[in-house]
Amino acid sequence: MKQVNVKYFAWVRERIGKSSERVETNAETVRQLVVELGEREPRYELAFSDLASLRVAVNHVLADFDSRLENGAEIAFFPPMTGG
Amino acid sequence: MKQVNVKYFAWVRERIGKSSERVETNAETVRQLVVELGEREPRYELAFSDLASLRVAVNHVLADFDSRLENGAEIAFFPPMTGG
Amino acid sequence: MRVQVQEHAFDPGSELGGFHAGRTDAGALVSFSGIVRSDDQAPIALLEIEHYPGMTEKAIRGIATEAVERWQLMDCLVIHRFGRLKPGDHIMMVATLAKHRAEAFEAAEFLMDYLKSRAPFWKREHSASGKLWVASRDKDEATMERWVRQEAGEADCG
Amino acid sequence: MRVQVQEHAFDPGSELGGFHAGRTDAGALVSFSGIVRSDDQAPIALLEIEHYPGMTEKAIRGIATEAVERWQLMDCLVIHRFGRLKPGDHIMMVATLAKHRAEAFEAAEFLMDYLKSRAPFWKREHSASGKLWVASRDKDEATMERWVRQEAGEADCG
Repeated sequence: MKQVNVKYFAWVRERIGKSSERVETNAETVRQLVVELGEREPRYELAFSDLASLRVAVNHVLADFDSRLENGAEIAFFPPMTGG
Repeated sequence: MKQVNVKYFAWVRERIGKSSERVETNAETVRQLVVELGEREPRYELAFSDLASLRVAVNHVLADFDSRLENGAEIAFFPPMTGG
Repeated sequence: MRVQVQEHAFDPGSELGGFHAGRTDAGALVSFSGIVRSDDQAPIALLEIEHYPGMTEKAIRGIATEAVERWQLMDCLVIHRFGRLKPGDHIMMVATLAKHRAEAFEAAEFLMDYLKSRAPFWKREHSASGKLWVASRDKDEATMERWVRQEAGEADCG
Repeated sequence: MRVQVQEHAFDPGSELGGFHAGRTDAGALVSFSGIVRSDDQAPIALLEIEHYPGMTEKAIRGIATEAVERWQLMDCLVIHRFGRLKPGDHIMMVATLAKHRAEAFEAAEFLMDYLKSRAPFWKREHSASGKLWVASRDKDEATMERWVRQEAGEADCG
Protein backbone atom coordinates (compact mmCIF):
# COMPACT_ATOMS: atom_id res chain seq x y z
CA MET A 1 0.00 0.00 0.00
CA LYS A 2 1.34 3.42 -1.01
CA GLN A 3 0.51 6.85 0.23
CA VAL A 4 0.43 9.76 -2.23
CA ASN A 5 -0.40 13.42 -1.83
CA VAL A 6 -2.98 14.47 -4.43
CA LYS A 7 -3.67 18.08 -5.44
CA TYR A 8 -6.42 19.59 -7.57
CA PHE A 9 -6.48 22.96 -9.30
CA ALA A 10 -8.96 25.24 -11.10
CA TRP A 11 -12.21 23.49 -12.15
CA VAL A 12 -10.85 20.08 -11.17
CA ARG A 13 -10.55 21.41 -7.61
CA GLU A 14 -14.07 22.81 -7.79
CA ARG A 15 -15.64 19.60 -9.11
CA ILE A 16 -13.93 17.45 -6.50
CA GLY A 17 -14.58 20.00 -3.76
CA LYS A 18 -11.15 20.02 -2.18
CA SER A 19 -7.68 21.27 -3.07
CA SER A 20 -5.64 18.37 -1.72
CA GLU A 21 -5.88 15.04 0.05
CA ARG A 22 -3.73 12.12 1.12
CA VAL A 23 -4.66 8.92 -0.72
CA GLU A 24 -3.83 5.30 0.14
CA THR A 25 -3.64 3.26 -3.04
CA ASN A 26 -2.37 0.12 -4.75
CA ALA A 27 -2.33 1.84 -8.15
CA GLU A 28 0.86 1.30 -10.15
CA THR A 29 0.39 4.27 -12.49
CA VAL A 30 -1.30 7.67 -12.48
CA ARG A 31 -3.96 6.25 -14.83
CA GLN A 32 -4.80 3.49 -12.36
CA LEU A 33 -5.07 6.09 -9.59
CA VAL A 34 -7.55 8.05 -11.72
CA VAL A 35 -9.67 4.90 -12.21
CA GLU A 36 -9.54 4.11 -8.49
CA LEU A 37 -10.62 7.62 -7.48
CA GLY A 38 -13.39 7.58 -10.11
CA GLU A 39 -14.81 4.42 -8.56
CA ARG A 40 -15.01 6.09 -5.15
CA GLU A 41 -17.50 8.87 -5.76
CA PRO A 42 -19.39 10.38 -8.72
CA ARG A 43 -17.68 13.78 -8.30
CA TYR A 44 -14.30 12.16 -9.03
CA GLU A 45 -15.74 10.31 -11.99
CA LEU A 46 -17.15 13.59 -13.30
CA ALA A 47 -13.88 15.48 -12.79
CA PHE A 48 -11.87 12.74 -14.54
CA SER A 49 -14.43 11.93 -17.27
CA ASP A 50 -12.30 13.40 -20.10
CA LEU A 51 -8.61 12.75 -19.61
CA ALA A 52 -7.76 14.62 -22.83
CA SER A 53 -8.85 17.83 -21.11
CA LEU A 54 -6.70 17.10 -18.04
CA ARG A 55 -3.03 17.53 -17.29
CA VAL A 56 -1.02 15.86 -14.55
CA ALA A 57 2.16 16.77 -12.71
CA VAL A 58 4.19 14.28 -10.68
CA ASN A 59 6.43 15.83 -8.05
CA HIS A 60 6.02 19.28 -9.63
CA VAL A 61 6.92 18.16 -13.15
CA LEU A 62 4.43 17.76 -16.03
CA ALA A 63 3.98 14.05 -16.61
CA ASP A 64 2.16 11.35 -18.51
CA PHE A 65 -0.90 9.46 -17.22
CA ASP A 66 1.18 6.30 -17.62
CA SER A 67 3.84 7.56 -15.20
CA ARG A 68 4.61 5.13 -12.38
CA LEU A 69 3.22 5.99 -8.99
CA GLU A 70 5.87 6.05 -6.25
CA ASN A 71 5.17 6.04 -2.55
CA GLY A 72 5.19 9.58 -1.12
CA ALA A 73 4.77 11.27 -4.52
CA GLU A 74 2.83 14.49 -5.04
CA ILE A 75 0.34 14.05 -7.89
CA ALA A 76 -1.52 17.12 -9.21
CA PHE A 77 -4.50 17.15 -11.58
CA PHE A 78 -5.58 20.28 -13.43
CA PRO A 79 -6.97 21.60 -16.73
CA PRO A 80 -4.65 22.81 -19.52
CA MET A 81 -2.73 25.82 -18.29
CA THR A 82 -3.68 29.35 -19.26
CA GLY A 83 -0.88 31.57 -18.00
CA GLY A 84 0.91 34.42 -19.73
CA MET B 1 19.14 73.49 -67.21
CA LYS B 2 17.95 72.20 -63.84
CA GLN B 3 19.08 73.00 -60.36
CA VAL B 4 19.15 70.24 -57.74
CA ASN B 5 20.23 70.18 -54.14
CA VAL B 6 22.68 67.33 -53.54
CA LYS B 7 23.52 65.90 -50.11
CA TYR B 8 26.19 63.43 -49.01
CA PHE B 9 26.34 61.32 -45.84
CA ALA B 10 28.84 59.16 -43.95
CA TRP B 11 31.88 58.09 -46.00
CA VAL B 12 30.39 59.51 -49.20
CA ARG B 13 30.43 62.93 -47.50
CA GLU B 14 34.01 62.37 -46.35
CA ARG B 15 35.28 61.32 -49.78
CA ILE B 16 33.61 64.25 -51.52
CA GLY B 17 34.62 66.62 -48.75
CA LYS B 18 31.29 68.42 -48.33
CA SER B 19 27.87 67.63 -46.95
CA SER B 20 25.76 69.42 -49.56
CA GLU B 21 25.91 71.51 -52.68
CA ARG B 22 23.68 73.05 -55.32
CA VAL B 23 24.28 71.51 -58.77
CA GLU B 24 23.29 72.79 -62.21
CA THR B 25 22.75 69.87 -64.55
CA ASN B 26 21.16 68.59 -67.74
CA ALA B 27 20.99 65.05 -66.38
CA GLU B 28 17.65 63.31 -66.93
CA THR B 29 18.15 60.64 -64.26
CA VAL B 30 20.03 60.18 -61.00
CA ARG B 31 22.42 57.83 -62.81
CA GLN B 32 23.25 60.54 -65.37
CA LEU B 33 23.90 62.98 -62.52
CA VAL B 34 26.33 60.50 -60.97
CA VAL B 35 28.21 60.21 -64.27
CA GLU B 36 28.29 64.00 -64.67
CA LEU B 37 29.66 64.55 -61.16
CA GLY B 38 32.22 61.76 -61.64
CA GLU B 39 33.55 63.55 -64.73
CA ARG B 40 34.13 66.75 -62.75
CA GLU B 41 36.70 65.68 -60.20
CA PRO B 42 38.48 62.47 -59.14
CA ARG B 43 37.03 62.61 -55.60
CA TYR B 44 33.50 62.29 -57.06
CA GLU B 45 34.63 59.47 -59.32
CA LEU B 46 36.13 57.73 -56.30
CA ALA B 47 33.02 58.23 -54.14
CA PHE B 48 30.75 56.91 -56.90
CA SER B 49 33.04 54.13 -58.15
CA ASP B 50 30.82 51.31 -56.86
CA LEU B 51 27.12 52.09 -57.20
CA ALA B 52 26.18 48.75 -55.62
CA SER B 53 27.56 50.02 -52.33
CA LEU B 54 25.60 53.30 -52.59
CA ARG B 55 22.01 54.24 -51.84
CA VAL B 56 20.10 57.26 -53.08
CA ALA B 57 17.12 59.20 -51.76
CA VAL B 58 15.09 61.60 -53.89
CA ASN B 59 13.15 64.18 -51.91
CA HIS B 60 13.66 62.19 -48.68
CA VAL B 61 12.45 58.89 -50.10
CA LEU B 62 14.70 55.92 -50.97
CA ALA B 63 14.86 55.75 -54.74
CA ASP B 64 16.38 54.03 -57.75
CA PHE B 65 19.39 55.31 -59.68
CA ASP B 66 17.11 55.39 -62.72
CA SER B 67 14.71 57.82 -61.04
CA ARG B 68 13.99 60.94 -63.10
CA LEU B 69 15.67 64.11 -62.00
CA GLU B 70 13.23 66.98 -61.47
CA ASN B 71 14.16 70.64 -61.14
CA GLY B 72 14.47 71.66 -57.47
CA ALA B 73 14.75 68.09 -56.19
CA GLU B 74 16.86 67.09 -53.18
CA ILE B 75 19.11 64.15 -54.07
CA ALA B 76 21.06 62.41 -51.30
CA PHE B 77 23.85 59.85 -51.71
CA PHE B 78 24.98 57.60 -48.87
CA PRO B 79 26.23 54.10 -47.99
CA PRO B 80 23.80 51.33 -46.93
CA MET B 81 22.14 52.37 -43.69
CA THR B 82 23.26 50.95 -40.35
CA GLY B 83 20.69 52.15 -37.84
CA GLY B 84 18.95 50.27 -35.09
CA MET C 1 18.38 35.62 -13.89
CA ARG C 2 15.40 36.72 -11.84
CA VAL C 3 12.07 34.86 -11.47
CA GLN C 4 9.24 36.34 -9.41
CA VAL C 5 5.83 34.78 -8.82
CA GLN C 6 3.92 37.33 -6.82
CA GLU C 7 0.49 38.59 -5.80
CA HIS C 8 1.29 42.31 -5.75
CA ALA C 9 1.33 44.62 -8.76
CA PHE C 10 4.50 45.56 -10.61
CA ASP C 11 5.50 48.19 -13.16
CA PRO C 12 7.25 46.80 -16.27
CA GLY C 13 9.05 50.09 -16.89
CA SER C 14 10.61 50.15 -13.42
CA GLU C 15 11.53 46.46 -13.60
CA LEU C 16 13.21 47.08 -16.95
CA GLY C 17 15.15 50.01 -15.53
CA GLY C 18 17.21 47.86 -13.20
CA PHE C 19 17.50 44.98 -15.65
CA HIS C 20 20.22 46.11 -18.00
CA ALA C 21 22.13 48.42 -15.63
CA GLY C 22 25.11 49.71 -17.59
CA ARG C 23 26.50 46.47 -19.05
CA THR C 24 28.53 46.89 -22.21
CA ASP C 25 28.55 43.31 -23.53
CA ALA C 26 24.86 43.12 -24.50
CA GLY C 27 23.38 44.70 -27.61
CA ALA C 28 19.69 43.82 -27.45
CA LEU C 29 17.00 43.96 -24.81
CA VAL C 30 13.48 42.65 -25.49
CA SER C 31 10.58 42.85 -23.09
CA PHE C 32 7.04 41.54 -23.28
CA SER C 33 4.25 42.25 -20.87
CA GLY C 34 0.74 40.85 -20.83
CA ILE C 35 -2.12 43.10 -19.79
CA VAL C 36 -5.61 42.21 -18.48
CA ARG C 37 -7.85 43.00 -21.43
CA SER C 38 -11.53 43.85 -21.22
CA ASP C 39 -13.58 43.85 -24.42
CA ASP C 40 -16.30 46.46 -24.71
CA GLN C 41 -18.64 43.70 -25.95
CA ALA C 42 -17.99 41.47 -22.93
CA PRO C 43 -16.39 43.57 -20.20
CA ILE C 44 -14.80 41.74 -17.28
CA ALA C 45 -14.74 43.05 -13.71
CA LEU C 46 -11.64 41.18 -12.66
CA LEU C 47 -9.30 38.38 -13.62
CA GLU C 48 -8.48 35.77 -11.00
CA ILE C 49 -5.28 33.79 -11.43
CA GLU C 50 -4.73 30.51 -9.58
CA HIS C 51 -1.35 28.80 -9.56
CA TYR C 52 0.45 25.78 -8.10
CA PRO C 53 2.72 27.27 -5.40
CA GLY C 54 5.08 24.30 -5.08
CA MET C 55 5.63 23.98 -8.82
CA THR C 56 5.29 27.39 -10.47
CA GLU C 57 8.56 29.08 -9.60
CA LYS C 58 10.54 25.86 -10.02
CA ALA C 59 9.02 25.29 -13.48
CA ILE C 60 9.65 28.86 -14.64
CA ARG C 61 13.20 28.78 -13.30
CA GLY C 62 13.80 25.61 -15.31
CA ILE C 63 12.57 27.09 -18.56
CA ALA C 64 14.41 30.38 -17.99
CA THR C 65 17.63 28.43 -17.51
CA GLU C 66 16.92 26.58 -20.77
CA ALA C 67 16.37 29.90 -22.57
CA VAL C 68 19.59 31.37 -21.18
CA GLU C 69 21.58 28.37 -22.43
CA ARG C 70 19.87 28.00 -25.79
CA TRP C 71 20.12 31.67 -26.84
CA GLN C 72 23.19 32.51 -24.76
CA LEU C 73 21.33 35.23 -22.92
CA MET C 74 23.27 37.61 -20.73
CA ASP C 75 20.26 37.96 -18.46
CA CYS C 76 16.63 36.96 -18.23
CA LEU C 77 13.68 38.17 -16.13
CA VAL C 78 10.26 36.59 -15.58
CA ILE C 79 7.53 38.06 -13.38
CA HIS C 80 4.06 36.51 -13.14
CA ARG C 81 1.25 37.60 -10.86
CA PHE C 82 -1.47 35.49 -9.24
CA GLY C 83 -4.57 36.52 -7.28
CA ARG C 84 -7.09 39.12 -8.38
CA LEU C 85 -6.24 41.57 -11.14
CA LYS C 86 -8.30 44.30 -12.79
CA PRO C 87 -8.48 45.32 -16.45
CA GLY C 88 -5.40 47.30 -17.47
CA ASP C 89 -3.18 45.56 -14.88
CA HIS C 90 0.02 43.89 -15.99
CA ILE C 91 -0.29 40.10 -15.58
CA MET C 92 3.27 39.14 -16.30
CA MET C 93 6.42 40.18 -18.08
CA VAL C 94 9.54 38.63 -19.52
CA ALA C 95 12.75 40.42 -20.47
CA THR C 96 15.76 39.02 -22.31
CA LEU C 97 19.21 40.48 -22.76
CA ALA C 98 21.40 39.14 -25.58
CA LYS C 99 24.26 40.04 -27.86
CA HIS C 100 22.04 40.41 -30.94
CA ARG C 101 18.37 41.12 -31.53
CA ALA C 102 17.38 37.80 -33.12
CA GLU C 103 18.37 35.88 -29.98
CA ALA C 104 16.65 38.35 -27.64
CA PHE C 105 13.39 38.22 -29.65
CA GLU C 106 13.36 34.43 -30.02
CA ALA C 107 14.08 33.79 -26.37
CA ALA C 108 11.31 36.19 -25.28
CA GLU C 109 8.79 34.49 -27.58
CA PHE C 110 9.89 31.07 -26.36
CA LEU C 111 9.40 32.11 -22.71
CA MET C 112 5.96 33.54 -23.54
CA ASP C 113 4.86 30.41 -25.37
CA TYR C 114 6.02 28.37 -22.42
CA LEU C 115 4.19 30.50 -19.87
CA LYS C 116 0.99 30.32 -21.96
CA SER C 117 0.77 26.55 -22.13
CA ARG C 118 3.20 24.88 -19.73
CA ALA C 119 3.42 26.93 -16.54
CA PRO C 120 0.81 26.01 -13.90
CA PHE C 121 -1.45 29.08 -14.01
CA TRP C 122 -5.22 29.10 -14.54
CA LYS C 123 -7.26 32.19 -15.29
CA ARG C 124 -10.87 32.83 -14.34
CA GLU C 125 -12.78 35.86 -15.58
CA HIS C 126 -15.34 37.51 -13.33
CA SER C 127 -18.03 39.42 -15.23
CA ALA C 128 -21.69 40.42 -14.96
CA SER C 129 -22.62 36.93 -16.20
CA GLY C 130 -20.59 35.11 -13.52
CA LYS C 131 -17.19 33.45 -13.17
CA LEU C 132 -15.71 31.58 -16.09
CA TRP C 133 -12.48 29.56 -16.35
CA VAL C 134 -10.57 30.71 -19.43
CA ALA C 135 -10.25 27.83 -21.90
CA SER C 136 -6.79 27.03 -23.22
CA ARG C 137 -6.38 27.58 -26.90
CA ASP C 138 -5.16 24.66 -29.02
CA LYS C 139 -3.13 27.28 -30.86
CA ASP C 140 -1.07 27.97 -27.73
CA GLU C 141 -0.13 24.31 -27.37
CA ALA C 142 0.69 24.14 -31.09
CA THR C 143 2.83 27.28 -30.83
CA MET C 144 4.85 25.64 -28.08
CA GLU C 145 5.55 22.68 -30.37
CA ARG C 146 7.56 24.80 -32.79
CA TRP C 147 10.39 25.10 -30.28
CA VAL C 148 10.63 21.35 -29.95
CA ARG C 149 10.62 20.89 -33.71
CA GLN C 150 13.25 23.58 -34.12
CA GLU C 151 15.53 21.91 -31.59
CA ALA C 152 15.06 18.54 -33.28
CA GLY C 153 15.92 20.16 -36.62
CA GLU C 154 19.11 21.62 -35.23
CA ALA C 155 20.14 18.23 -33.91
CA ASP C 156 19.62 16.69 -37.36
CA CYS C 157 22.01 19.19 -38.91
CA GLY C 158 24.69 18.35 -36.36
CA MET D 1 2.03 57.01 -32.04
CA ARG D 2 5.21 58.73 -30.97
CA VAL D 3 8.44 59.08 -32.99
CA GLN D 4 11.50 60.79 -31.52
CA VAL D 5 14.85 61.32 -33.23
CA GLN D 6 17.05 62.92 -30.62
CA GLU D 7 20.60 63.56 -29.50
CA HIS D 8 20.03 63.26 -25.75
CA ALA D 9 19.93 60.03 -23.76
CA PHE D 10 16.69 58.27 -22.79
CA ASP D 11 15.69 55.52 -20.39
CA PRO D 12 13.64 52.71 -21.99
CA GLY D 13 12.03 51.85 -18.66
CA SER D 14 10.72 55.38 -18.13
CA GLU D 15 9.54 55.66 -21.74
CA LEU D 16 7.68 52.37 -21.37
CA GLY D 17 6.03 53.60 -18.18
CA GLY D 18 4.00 56.26 -19.91
CA PHE D 19 3.37 54.17 -23.00
CA HIS D 20 0.57 51.88 -21.93
CA ALA D 21 -1.04 54.08 -19.25
CA GLY D 22 -4.07 52.21 -17.98
CA ARG D 23 -5.74 51.17 -21.25
CA THR D 24 -7.96 48.12 -21.02
CA ASP D 25 -8.30 47.21 -24.72
CA ALA D 26 -4.70 46.05 -25.27
CA GLY D 27 -3.33 42.71 -24.12
CA ALA D 28 0.29 42.73 -25.25
CA LEU D 29 3.18 45.17 -25.00
CA VAL D 30 6.54 44.42 -26.64
CA SER D 31 9.61 46.59 -26.40
CA PHE D 32 13.04 46.32 -27.95
CA SER D 33 16.02 48.46 -27.19
CA GLY D 34 19.43 48.44 -28.81
CA ILE D 35 22.50 49.05 -26.68
CA VAL D 36 26.00 50.22 -27.65
CA ARG D 37 28.08 47.06 -27.32
CA SER D 38 31.82 46.94 -26.70
CA ASP D 39 33.63 43.64 -27.17
CA ASP D 40 36.48 42.88 -24.82
CA GLN D 41 38.55 41.81 -27.85
CA ALA D 42 38.00 45.10 -29.69
CA PRO D 43 36.70 47.67 -27.22
CA ILE D 44 35.21 50.87 -28.62
CA ALA D 45 35.50 54.27 -26.95
CA LEU D 46 32.34 55.70 -28.47
CA LEU D 47 29.78 55.20 -31.20
CA GLU D 48 28.99 58.13 -33.45
CA ILE D 49 25.65 58.13 -35.25
CA GLU D 50 25.03 60.36 -38.26
CA HIS D 51 21.56 60.77 -39.72
CA TYR D 52 19.69 62.67 -42.44
CA PRO D 53 17.72 65.33 -40.54
CA GLY D 54 15.22 66.12 -43.30
CA MET D 55 14.38 62.48 -43.97
CA THR D 56 14.81 60.44 -40.77
CA GLU D 57 11.73 61.34 -38.79
CA LYS D 58 9.52 61.39 -41.88
CA ALA D 59 10.76 57.93 -42.91
CA ILE D 60 10.26 56.43 -39.45
CA ARG D 61 6.84 57.99 -39.14
CA GLY D 62 5.88 56.39 -42.45
CA ILE D 63 6.96 52.91 -41.41
CA ALA D 64 5.39 53.24 -37.96
CA THR D 65 2.08 54.14 -39.62
CA GLU D 66 2.44 51.07 -41.84
CA ALA D 67 3.07 48.88 -38.77
CA VAL D 68 0.05 50.31 -36.94
CA GLU D 69 -2.21 49.52 -39.91
CA ARG D 70 -0.76 46.12 -40.74
CA TRP D 71 -0.85 44.70 -37.20
CA GLN D 72 -3.71 46.85 -35.93
CA LEU D 73 -1.56 48.27 -33.18
CA MET D 74 -3.19 50.30 -30.45
CA ASP D 75 -0.02 52.33 -30.06
CA CYS D 76 3.56 52.44 -31.29
CA LEU D 77 6.71 54.20 -30.08
CA VAL D 78 10.06 54.69 -31.82
CA ILE D 79 13.02 56.55 -30.33
CA HIS D 80 16.41 56.74 -32.08
CA ARG D 81 19.44 58.70 -30.95
CA PHE D 82 22.11 60.37 -33.07
CA GLY D 83 25.40 61.99 -32.05
CA ARG D 84 28.00 60.47 -29.77
CA LEU D 85 27.12 57.51 -27.55
CA LYS D 86 29.22 55.45 -25.18
CA PRO D 87 29.21 51.69 -24.54
CA GLY D 88 26.18 50.66 -22.49
CA ASP D 89 24.04 53.57 -23.78
CA HIS D 90 20.67 52.84 -25.33
CA ILE D 91 20.79 53.65 -29.06
CA MET D 92 17.13 53.25 -29.85
CA MET D 93 13.93 51.57 -28.79
CA VAL D 94 10.62 50.52 -30.27
CA ALA D 95 7.48 49.59 -28.37
CA THR D 96 4.27 48.12 -29.74
CA LEU D 97 0.88 47.72 -28.09
CA ALA D 98 -1.57 45.21 -29.57
CA LYS D 99 -4.51 43.01 -28.71
CA HIS D 100 -2.48 39.77 -28.82
CA ARG D 101 1.17 38.88 -28.43
CA ALA D 102 1.84 37.61 -31.98
CA GLU D 103 0.94 41.01 -33.47
CA ALA D 104 2.97 42.94 -30.91
CA PHE D 105 6.07 40.76 -31.46
CA GLU D 106 5.83 40.80 -35.25
CA ALA D 107 5.33 44.55 -35.46
CA ALA D 108 8.31 45.19 -33.17
CA GLU D 109 10.55 42.92 -35.25
CA PHE D 110 9.32 44.59 -38.44
CA LEU D 111 10.14 48.05 -37.07
CA MET D 112 13.59 46.86 -35.97
CA ASP D 113 14.37 45.32 -39.35
CA TYR D 114 13.30 48.55 -40.98
CA LEU D 115 15.43 50.72 -38.72
CA LYS D 116 18.46 48.47 -39.35
CA SER D 117 18.43 48.68 -43.12
CA ARG D 118 16.08 51.41 -44.36
CA ALA D 119 16.22 54.37 -41.98
CA PRO D 120 18.94 56.92 -42.80
CA PHE D 121 21.37 56.33 -39.93
CA TRP D 122 25.08 55.57 -40.21
CA LYS D 123 27.26 54.36 -37.37
CA ARG D 124 30.96 54.99 -36.87
CA GLU D 125 32.97 53.31 -34.13
CA HIS D 126 35.77 55.20 -32.42
CA SER D 127 38.44 52.95 -30.91
CA ALA D 128 42.15 52.86 -30.15
CA SER D 129 42.78 51.96 -33.79
CA GLY D 130 40.84 54.94 -35.19
CA LYS D 131 37.38 55.68 -36.57
CA LEU D 132 35.59 53.08 -38.63
CA TRP D 133 32.22 53.25 -40.43
CA VAL D 134 30.18 50.19 -39.49
CA ALA D 135 29.51 48.09 -42.59
CA SER D 136 25.94 47.09 -43.30
CA ARG D 137 25.29 43.39 -43.11
CA ASP D 138 23.72 41.71 -46.15
CA LYS D 139 21.75 39.72 -43.61
CA ASP D 140 19.96 42.88 -42.46
CA GLU D 141 18.82 43.69 -45.97
CA ALA D 142 17.73 40.09 -46.48
CA THR D 143 15.83 40.13 -43.19
CA MET D 144 13.90 43.18 -44.38
CA GLU D 145 12.85 41.28 -47.52
CA ARG D 146 10.82 38.76 -45.55
CA TRP D 147 8.18 41.40 -44.77
CA VAL D 148 7.74 42.17 -48.44
CA ARG D 149 7.44 38.50 -49.31
CA GLN D 150 4.97 37.94 -46.51
CA GLU D 151 2.77 40.79 -47.71
CA ALA D 152 2.90 39.48 -51.28
CA GLY D 153 1.96 36.02 -49.98
CA GLU D 154 -1.05 37.39 -48.17
CA ALA D 155 -2.20 39.14 -51.31
CA ASP D 156 -1.96 35.87 -53.27
CA CYS D 157 -4.26 34.15 -50.79
CA GLY D 158 -6.87 36.90 -51.14
